[in-house]
Amino acid sequence: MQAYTEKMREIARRLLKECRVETVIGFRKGSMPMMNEPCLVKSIDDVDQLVWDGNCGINLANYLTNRTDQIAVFAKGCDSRNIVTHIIENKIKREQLVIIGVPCKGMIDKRRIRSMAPGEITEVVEDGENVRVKGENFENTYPRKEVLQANCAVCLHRNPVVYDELVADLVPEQQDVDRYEDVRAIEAMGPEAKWEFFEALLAPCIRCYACRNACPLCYCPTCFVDESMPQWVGKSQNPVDVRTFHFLRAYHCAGRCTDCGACERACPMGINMRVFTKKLEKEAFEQWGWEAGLVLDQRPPLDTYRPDDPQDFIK
Amino acid sequence: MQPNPYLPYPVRIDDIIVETEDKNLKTFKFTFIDPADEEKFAYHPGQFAELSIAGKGEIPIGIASSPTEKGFVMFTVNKVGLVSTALHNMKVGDVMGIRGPLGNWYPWERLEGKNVVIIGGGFAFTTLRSSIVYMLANRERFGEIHVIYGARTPGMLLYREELAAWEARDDIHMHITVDGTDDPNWKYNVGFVPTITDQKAPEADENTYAIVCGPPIMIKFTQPVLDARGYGHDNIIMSLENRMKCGIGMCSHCNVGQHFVCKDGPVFTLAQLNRMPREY
Amino acid sequence: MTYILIDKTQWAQGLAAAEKAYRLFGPVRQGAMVNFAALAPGQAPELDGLNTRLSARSVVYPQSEILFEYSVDPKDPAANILKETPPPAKPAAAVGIRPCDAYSFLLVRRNFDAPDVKDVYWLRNYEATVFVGLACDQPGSTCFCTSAGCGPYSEQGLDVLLKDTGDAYLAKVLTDKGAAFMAAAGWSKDAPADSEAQFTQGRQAAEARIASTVETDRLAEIPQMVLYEADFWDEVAFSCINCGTCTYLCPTCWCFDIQDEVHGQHGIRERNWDSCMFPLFTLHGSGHNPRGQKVQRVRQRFMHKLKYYVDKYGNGIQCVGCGRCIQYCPVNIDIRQVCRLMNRFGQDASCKVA
Amino acid sequence: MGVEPGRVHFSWISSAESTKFVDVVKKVTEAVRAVGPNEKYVKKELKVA
Repeated sequence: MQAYTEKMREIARRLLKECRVETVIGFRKGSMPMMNEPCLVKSIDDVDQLVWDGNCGINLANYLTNRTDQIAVFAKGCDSRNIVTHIIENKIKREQLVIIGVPCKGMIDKRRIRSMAPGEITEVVEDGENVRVKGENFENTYPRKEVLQANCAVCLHRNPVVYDELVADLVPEQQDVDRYEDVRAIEAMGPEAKWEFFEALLAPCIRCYACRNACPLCYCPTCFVDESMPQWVGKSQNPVDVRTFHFLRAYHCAGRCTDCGACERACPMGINMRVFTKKLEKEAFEQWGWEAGLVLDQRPPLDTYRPDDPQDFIK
Repeated sequence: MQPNPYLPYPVRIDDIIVETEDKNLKTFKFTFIDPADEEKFAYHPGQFAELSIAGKGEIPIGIASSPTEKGFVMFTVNKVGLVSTALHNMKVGDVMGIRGPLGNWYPWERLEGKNVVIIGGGFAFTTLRSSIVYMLANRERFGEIHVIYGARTPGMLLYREELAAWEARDDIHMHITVDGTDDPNWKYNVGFVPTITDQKAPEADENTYAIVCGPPIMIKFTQPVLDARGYGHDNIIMSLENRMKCGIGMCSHCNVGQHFVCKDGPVFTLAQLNRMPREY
Repeated sequence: MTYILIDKTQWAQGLAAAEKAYRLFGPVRQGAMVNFAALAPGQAPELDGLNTRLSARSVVYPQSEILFEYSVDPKDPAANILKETPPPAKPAAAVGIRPCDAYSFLLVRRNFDAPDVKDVYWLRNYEATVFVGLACDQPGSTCFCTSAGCGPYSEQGLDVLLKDTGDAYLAKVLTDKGAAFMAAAGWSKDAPADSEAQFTQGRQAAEARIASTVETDRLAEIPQMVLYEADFWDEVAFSCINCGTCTYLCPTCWCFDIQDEVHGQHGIRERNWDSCMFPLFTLHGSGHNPRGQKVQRVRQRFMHKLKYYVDKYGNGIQCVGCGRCIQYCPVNIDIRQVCRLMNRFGQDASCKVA
Repeated sequence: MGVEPGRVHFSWISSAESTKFVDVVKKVTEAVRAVGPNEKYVKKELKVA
């Protein structure tokens, strides 16, 4: 990872020096283990803040929305797909961007590592294919691939799909991945079981909207949950309102979601709300053969009409 | 047992007056269902109240009536959101609630014996009406009174009959203005409030206070005029608006720095505002 | 000061007895988390481990709380007239609350229990709650309570302070309210003579473990507008996604919204926690928004906690040092660093966030 | 979502197809009636606990 970091600083320094960009959006070291903070670098003096490791799971496309400056942005596979989506949806212009591709080996699941640790974690070191987790009275080593974020474990696009520079050679894409095992398990449930499953899944939600706000797709100036005339959703902790928020938000991401995992990663309550967006992602793939954010010249299936669109559901 | 500060007094709508030609401003007169509540609702010009409609919510609205007017309280409401729209759809005789009076008021003790210049624009004239009625009812306690009041068109002026009545008096100097009009019978001023202020406001001295209440754009351009005319910032009194919920300094929606507009305001002197963030 | 020894063998039995007179709250395991929540009948609070994810705030101030009920049935003579909801029938006991969370209620009380106006709902819940704290022998790496006005053995806001001694809890009974709870639980065994010394030693050991601090000494003296206009806010705010995690996990945040809901002919007026991080929080009916930009909202949160509150009450910061906002912020905005930036502003111009 | 099949129907009816419209409405009404009232999506906690 140190090689990535050094290459990033080198590229950022060069782009700033040559005035090709005004700002560089990347990550700097966080104040806690397994946390890095998205940061904006405008000066060559600050380039050495930039870091890269397995804790850069926040989707940086989220920080591009409606910016007007010339920007260099670091992009993992999923970030790059959301950048493509942003460009298609006119949230940023391709000409404004220098996309610095970051071939990705998956992000570390901080929640999972925390849950396995016998005490508070004081240090986490990525050491090639292993992750060493240290605490006051313990030290554990896990194979990296076993502590990846759930979305990274089933990722098919680790390499950026669009880039102007690369910080490293492309990595091999994962083969023989079963992306939808969890979705199929839910699909197999009857209506009652589904209802109970979602009720339990969403019970911890505190409606902080971290999932929505971490999501690059959720850039609406006024989200439907915040509308007052008409008010679509109640504001309380009532499970019906909580459920309505999560389901509708997921639908708004249909055909656009890249399964970057930012929502789950951001959730302070550990809710796996990706099951909703993944179901819709699966539908988009099965109905239209569509994967969001791969190409710049095609609009997502739900905002285009084709005579051969599937319509078996219409009786 | 503490009184519940969130509990509105039940009131009945006694009268509804459509004020403006666009019909977006209506004045509501309320009477208290329990007459004893009227005494509890003792207020000063400049204060506001939360109008409460069961099933819709509450909105903070300046009190347009004057404490010298007995038997009713009056509010003029612009139709903007959920609650104000519901209110506009209500009828005479309907029951709703009023919670208040809330906030501070124009500094009437300090204004005693002083000249007062009221500067208002648009539908923010409500607590200014309250103030004018109050001052006229206690006319001997104040010096010269000037009123500069502007709206977009003659049809957008509030309280037109009262304005005409005040025009006819010789103990109050009225300077009514509109942004523009094609009405050949319009006999008052034409021009924006800041311009008219520059022309008509009396010379500043330490015994002259300006009370300014209007849309942000009016305030923005009126303030330099008052500055140029020498009004001290302690002598410029303003009334703020912010999004509010509780009205009693609990929910923290309306804070400007460490102050709550609902409880420490809405009335502040410009001198105070100069030391506060411009978050209103 | 009374000390009482509670053998752990007597713990469940005592709680069962207390349950008859109190609604019990405590740390409850919910999936991978432990949250402060209502205990089910017979459920034991989880007293091992670090502090709870959700604080004890909701014991006194639930996230959604119904203030009034009413009928909107035109045939009902009392239609559209609001009726105050009755208070809970039984008092509450917050069992195993951490000293920092207990202290938070004292900070919040300054808002809800103002000299001239009282929030009857908050106060009636607060006054009906007995706070049975558990001293914190294993503070975490992001705990900075000792520089935020309390500490791992702080007694502020508590009625009883428990100390885990292995086989037993040693209880320091601080108030009559606490004594009544102990009596209801049937715990009355005399504590060893060195109880006070045990608390003192425990406190010293726990305080020594706290490695994290906030600097607050200059906050009061720097003028409000100087901090408001400081040059670091853009940098602090850049990564913020404006979610409500920090405000909802914070034990000292108190902002709320009021909403009406009607189903059929029955309506309620309720209040829900709100967050100054949300743009809607300050949006005017006209569309104007005094804090329409992210940086303004981030500044508001920190200025409120670390400056406005300090100036308004002259009693320290609106933060107890529990570290939840640091632990769970999705983008790692760290209040300790922001506090340092504020505290050193004008003094150390080169101070950077990272 | 946990909503029973039979509660949601999609149909395409031209403004000229009045008989189809009547037909579909009848069928949908029957189908929904057979599933029974949708209690799940009704808020249950509007009352004070």
